[in-house]
Amino acid sequence: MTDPKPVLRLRDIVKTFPGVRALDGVSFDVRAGEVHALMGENGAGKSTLMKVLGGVLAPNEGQIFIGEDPVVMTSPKQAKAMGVMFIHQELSLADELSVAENIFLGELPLKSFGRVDWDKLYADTDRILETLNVGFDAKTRVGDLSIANQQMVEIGRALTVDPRAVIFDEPTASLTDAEKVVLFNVIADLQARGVGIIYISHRMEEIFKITDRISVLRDGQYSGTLNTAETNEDEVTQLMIGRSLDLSRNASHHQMGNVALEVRGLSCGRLFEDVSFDVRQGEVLGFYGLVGAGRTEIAETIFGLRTPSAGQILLNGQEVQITSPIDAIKLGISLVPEDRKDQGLVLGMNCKDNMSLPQVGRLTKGPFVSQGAEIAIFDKYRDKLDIRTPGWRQAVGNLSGGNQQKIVIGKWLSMQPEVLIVDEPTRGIDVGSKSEIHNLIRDLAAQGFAVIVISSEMPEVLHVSDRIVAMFAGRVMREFTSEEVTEDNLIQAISGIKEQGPAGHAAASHGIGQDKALT
Amino acid sequence: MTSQNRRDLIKQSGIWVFIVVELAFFSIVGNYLSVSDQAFMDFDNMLLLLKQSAPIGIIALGMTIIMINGNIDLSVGATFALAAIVLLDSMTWPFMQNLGNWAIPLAWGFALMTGVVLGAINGLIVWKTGVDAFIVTLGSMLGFRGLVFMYNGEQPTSHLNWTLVDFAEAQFLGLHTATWFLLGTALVLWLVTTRTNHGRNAYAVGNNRDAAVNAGIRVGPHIMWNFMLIGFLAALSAVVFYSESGSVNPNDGMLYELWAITAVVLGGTKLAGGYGSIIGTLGGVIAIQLLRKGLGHIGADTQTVNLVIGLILIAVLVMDRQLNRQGKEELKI
Amino acid sequence: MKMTMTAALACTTAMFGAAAAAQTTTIGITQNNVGVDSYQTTYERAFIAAAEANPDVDVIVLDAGGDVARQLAQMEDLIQQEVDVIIIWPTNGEAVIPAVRRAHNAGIPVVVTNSNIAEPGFDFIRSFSGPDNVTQGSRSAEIMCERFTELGIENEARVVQISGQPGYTTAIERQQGFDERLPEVCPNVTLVETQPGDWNRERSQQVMEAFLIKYDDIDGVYSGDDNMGIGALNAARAAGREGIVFVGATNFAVGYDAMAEGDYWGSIYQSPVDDAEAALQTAIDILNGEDVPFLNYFDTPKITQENMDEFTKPVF
Amino acid sequence: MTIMTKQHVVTFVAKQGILIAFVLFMVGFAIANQRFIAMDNILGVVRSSAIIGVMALGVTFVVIGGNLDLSVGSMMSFSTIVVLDLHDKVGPAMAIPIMFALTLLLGAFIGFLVGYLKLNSLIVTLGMLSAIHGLTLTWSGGQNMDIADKSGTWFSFFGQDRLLGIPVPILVFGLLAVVLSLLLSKTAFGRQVYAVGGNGQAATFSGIPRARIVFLTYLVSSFCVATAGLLQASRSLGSQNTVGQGLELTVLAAVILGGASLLGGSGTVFKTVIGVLILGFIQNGLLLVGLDFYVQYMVTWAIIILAVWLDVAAKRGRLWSPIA
Repeated sequence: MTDPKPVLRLRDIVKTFPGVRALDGVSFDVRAGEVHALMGENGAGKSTLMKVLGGVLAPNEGQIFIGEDPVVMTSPKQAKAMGVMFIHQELSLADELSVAENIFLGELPLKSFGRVDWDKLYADTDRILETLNVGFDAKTRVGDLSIANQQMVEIGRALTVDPRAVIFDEPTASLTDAEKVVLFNVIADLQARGVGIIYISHRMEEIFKITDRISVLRDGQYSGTLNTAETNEDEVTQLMIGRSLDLSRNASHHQMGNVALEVRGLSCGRLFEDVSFDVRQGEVLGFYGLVGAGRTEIAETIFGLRTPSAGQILLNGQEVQITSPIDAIKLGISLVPEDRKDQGLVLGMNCKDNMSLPQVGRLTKGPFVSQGAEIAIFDKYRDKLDIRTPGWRQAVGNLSGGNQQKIVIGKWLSMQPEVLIVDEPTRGIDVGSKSEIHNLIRDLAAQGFAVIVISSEMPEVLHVSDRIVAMFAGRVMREFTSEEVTEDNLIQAISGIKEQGPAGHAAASHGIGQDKALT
Repeated sequence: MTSQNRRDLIKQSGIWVFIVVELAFFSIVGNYLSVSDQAFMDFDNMLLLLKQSAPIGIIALGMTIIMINGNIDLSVGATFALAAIVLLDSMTWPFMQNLGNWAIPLAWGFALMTGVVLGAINGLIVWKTGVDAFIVTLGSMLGFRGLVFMYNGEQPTSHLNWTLVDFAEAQFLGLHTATWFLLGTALVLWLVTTRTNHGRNAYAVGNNRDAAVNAGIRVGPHIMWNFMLIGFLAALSAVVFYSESGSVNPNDGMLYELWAITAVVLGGTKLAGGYGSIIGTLGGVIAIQLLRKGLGHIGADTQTVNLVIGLILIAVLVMDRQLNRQGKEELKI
Repeated sequence: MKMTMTAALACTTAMFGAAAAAQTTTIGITQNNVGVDSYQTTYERAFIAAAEANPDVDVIVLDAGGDVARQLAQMEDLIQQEVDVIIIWPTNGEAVIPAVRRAHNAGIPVVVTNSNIAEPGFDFIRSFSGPDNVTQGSRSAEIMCERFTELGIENEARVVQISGQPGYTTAIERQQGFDERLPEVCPNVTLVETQPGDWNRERSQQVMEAFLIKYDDIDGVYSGDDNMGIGALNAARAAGREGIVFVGATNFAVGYDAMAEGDYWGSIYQSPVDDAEAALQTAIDILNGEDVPFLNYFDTPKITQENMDEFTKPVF
Repeated sequence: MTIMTKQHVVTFVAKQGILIAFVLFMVGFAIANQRFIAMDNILGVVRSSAIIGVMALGVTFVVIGGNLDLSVGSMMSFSTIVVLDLHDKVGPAMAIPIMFALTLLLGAFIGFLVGYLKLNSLIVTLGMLSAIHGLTLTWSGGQNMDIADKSGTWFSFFGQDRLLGIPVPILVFGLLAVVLSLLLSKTAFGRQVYAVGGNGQAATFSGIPRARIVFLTYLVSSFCVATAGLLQASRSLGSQNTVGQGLELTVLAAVILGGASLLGGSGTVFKTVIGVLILGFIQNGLLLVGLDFYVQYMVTWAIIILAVWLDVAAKRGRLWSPIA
């Protein structure tokens, strides 16, 4: 199946920014009909490389070849014209426009006088949507679609032209398993047509399921290419971070205390219904489910950001009324939110100010905020969490994702909470920082905190949790202890299957198997 | 599809409902309060309404595209005045006077060109420097006004040409010249925003600029075209209006930007960009003119007019927010 | 709000006496910019009061807010409402000519008030009623010159001028009258500089502050109205500069007070009440078929510290 | 290395651009006209900038909080008219607190609409610009307001007197600048204003009462407006209804010149003061050099765009926008 002829070659690409060598002689090639994984920690240079490839940034040195021809990419439009298509991780869609207009954005079919040829547009779009096997039509407003369907629209864009190479940047971040199947089918289909595919992802299991080769970047340098069939996760990790990682199941069994937080029959409109659970001091409770299953919304309700329509929240056995985050904070609840950049941090503020933000009102001496007290807090958690920053004056926007996440965690730990809720603790964070944060969560539990971890990554939930709540469509499907849980029964639970019913999972694995066969 | 239509329908019909309410209110109250024997909803009066909406209306229609684009233009009032000065002054130039009535289209051309050039200056600065359009046009609002004052040393610029006045006052098929220009502009811009590549790109750029860049739309020139368009329309508005009045004070057009923005917002266009419609703006323009006319009709005085217009603007915002609430489940941010 | 009430009252009385209503005539007025200064506000009140006093007259009072476009729209509305006479206080003496012509063509006589329209429009109006702004400017120049002569500095005095809002006929005409007359009566007095004060006391105070820094020797200040003159006076007071002759036009109450205190020398006495009543009377005369003079100036005498006893304090 | 140095130059010029421009202007005008740097003139400029300056201090809070306030000019007219009217009716000692209370009430109303109802501040304050003007005209009946006995009132203290040889308006401006600077940079409230403007959602997630903070920024702004109205009324002891008309944009220009971003989250009181002084000195300098007032418009145009451009350029590290 694999055609050895490269469709895309990068030779010794160098890109410097003032004071930084972001890419330092990167070379690799993508063959026609292969899925080529590009891996590396955040900051390793993947996005810079993709920007160079997409014509957004001009390289200082090096050469790009499409087929046999050397090219100079000057704009995204040119990259598109050369048949290099991008599927961006951060959805780049215009909500108010229709699916068709989004798919053909920038190249709507035209009649005379710049008029849009709607008939052709809708016909072309319908053809693409058919391939994607989705349940919405060309005229739907994109803003009305679910995140996963929006991702499918994004993918649809790559199919508008006859591409020579398609770059997928974290395409599965918000997809359900069933949708992943469709995506992998699309990829297989592209492969079959001889398209070269670059697949960027942090998710090892996907990489090993669908890719042919894996190239790894580290600190802007090319650190090697491996054949997927001949390697394993450990080897890839070593290439990425220069050491191996412990991703084994959590085994610590320390003493657990009293029930810290209990939720009884909590509902919030149609977002989630009749949710009950509890978490003890010293325990990590994992929440696992698909995006949209209501996990984040539960956390937001407990934190006073949403008004529950029914149910009770009890802290240390006492029923409490929480109508705002201010109430929640007073009661000793902390929430590390899902979206670091939009909800967790004020990017323009410095590290110290971000960290002391929730308690800035308490840290006053007379009328003024005591800078000494703030710095003391910052120093304490910088050491405790091993935050790498030049100093507290640094704006958090300049830190890496992992360090930013630690600032958010530090911010909430410094509140000395009784219950800490962490939503997607490692989203968009590289492998090295990931395991540090996992260890941190375990340590917190060991110190007696009651911790709730919400995650979409199964290995993560399995790794850190003492108990796991599986959610599906706004309801708690099942609660597992770490002894009971297996990947299989967890997947069944979050797919809406009450007890042993193999259908859902079987379908999913069958789909993935199919891709593999096509490859 | 259906949900979009329903949402659009509610959003866009709001302004027309408001217009109907205004008409009913002023007709009924006018019966008691107005000194005039004429009914408010008299047909000729409604024709006048359209005509009187034209000066701000033509600008507001252009502002709609600018705002759909996610920008704003505060300099339109000054552009309006400068184009008017060029229109009237150019007809006094020696070579123009020899051309007889042919000077008229030429003078129009000069005025429209002035608008396009001023718009291009704004657009170029927004594009090349990356400074927010609000600030760029806040600056040029002052700068262009400075040019206006400089042009004729703070004096009014006048040139009364009766041929021009007769043309401007003419009624074709019952509609005034200005009305034709207003409706023509609305029709063209409606076609542009709903049917053309440029118009659809305008929504895309305002909705998600990064997406537009990634899709290969040349956002910079696109924005500049739109600024040239609004410059052109501000000048067109001046051409239509000053053909009839024949004299421009250096202060003319002040606050027009605010009225235009008000009309656009009343018409349902989002300030953040990406959503809006030409038809809605047309409704917004008519609603404002109706309000002014109606308050005059029932004999309200200056302070009441100011108070009412200000409060209605805020009331519309409050209503819009209530209509768009997602209910109790909403995240409280 | 008060206006609405008045209008309402006027209407109800009209409705009660249906027979009377048949005979009443309707006069429409579109004013320049009520609320921008007291003169215009007082004018409006006096106009309404005078109209109310006359049972045969209904008035529609509109305000253009200084915007030409709005004034033209109001002219159209008045024509459309078929009023019997239109009185206009032009926002721009030329821009309103076509609208005035339209009223003329519709058979509605037009009276221009306060500030005249330009000459090409004279064919379409029946009368102008108001002050003679050029003469006012000339008279201010004369007051200034006479005072300099009294002080014996008529051969060396230096004068600065603060004019009204750029572009407004009244401002232009007053400046023109002053500029032309001053060299005729006092050829050796220098007019050092003219800057606009926008009819705004605060703006005028800032302009004067800059003048005071710039020129060590200022003997006289002419300002387009007393409101601005008082701004200039405040600036001079704050800077501790004394002995400056302040002359204004349109005597305001503040100007009158300052004259009484001896800080302000003179001005032109112009009553908005006279102005309004003259305009209304002209309109009524036209309706009654009487002959009205084309230029119906009402007198605006000089007022100085010396003769101020002859005048009552302005109400605005 | 060439990139590095060029980068450094851009960054340096951009960061200090306002001060550099300020110094250049001062030097240029001083050469053109010696009087420009006379102590009297400098005090005069600062004094006449004080009213705009005081308003700009308040608007700085609003802008850092991520909103706009276009109603300050109209509101200042209101304060001025109200305090002058009440002066003769209830005496200055009562007039001042009543005027402050009424102005704060207007500020609270705007703060309620923008903060608690989360309405767009541009449109709300645009509407209030018109509405407050109507209110002022209703209050005054459209008449100018003048204090009857101008020489017999201590009310003129704020606008006309001197303390220790310095005009009182300058002292008020200075004192308010210091107090508000401390409020913004040193207190928890100030920090919360930056957080709300920098990232409102993150502020909410951090337990900051966003609505209340926005509400309070408008209270600060209206307090400053009331102070400006007091200075204005006291300075001229009489006023017309339109005294503050158009000042909202001058004030906003000063705040932007000072480097506050319209997106919120950045800016300082000190920089706003510099912005105010630049505008004041440009106006004065051009007048002294004998240029017409409209030249000032064009210079302000150029300087606003240059200042913001440099600021934006420094943040992105390159002079020209990368947009194709």
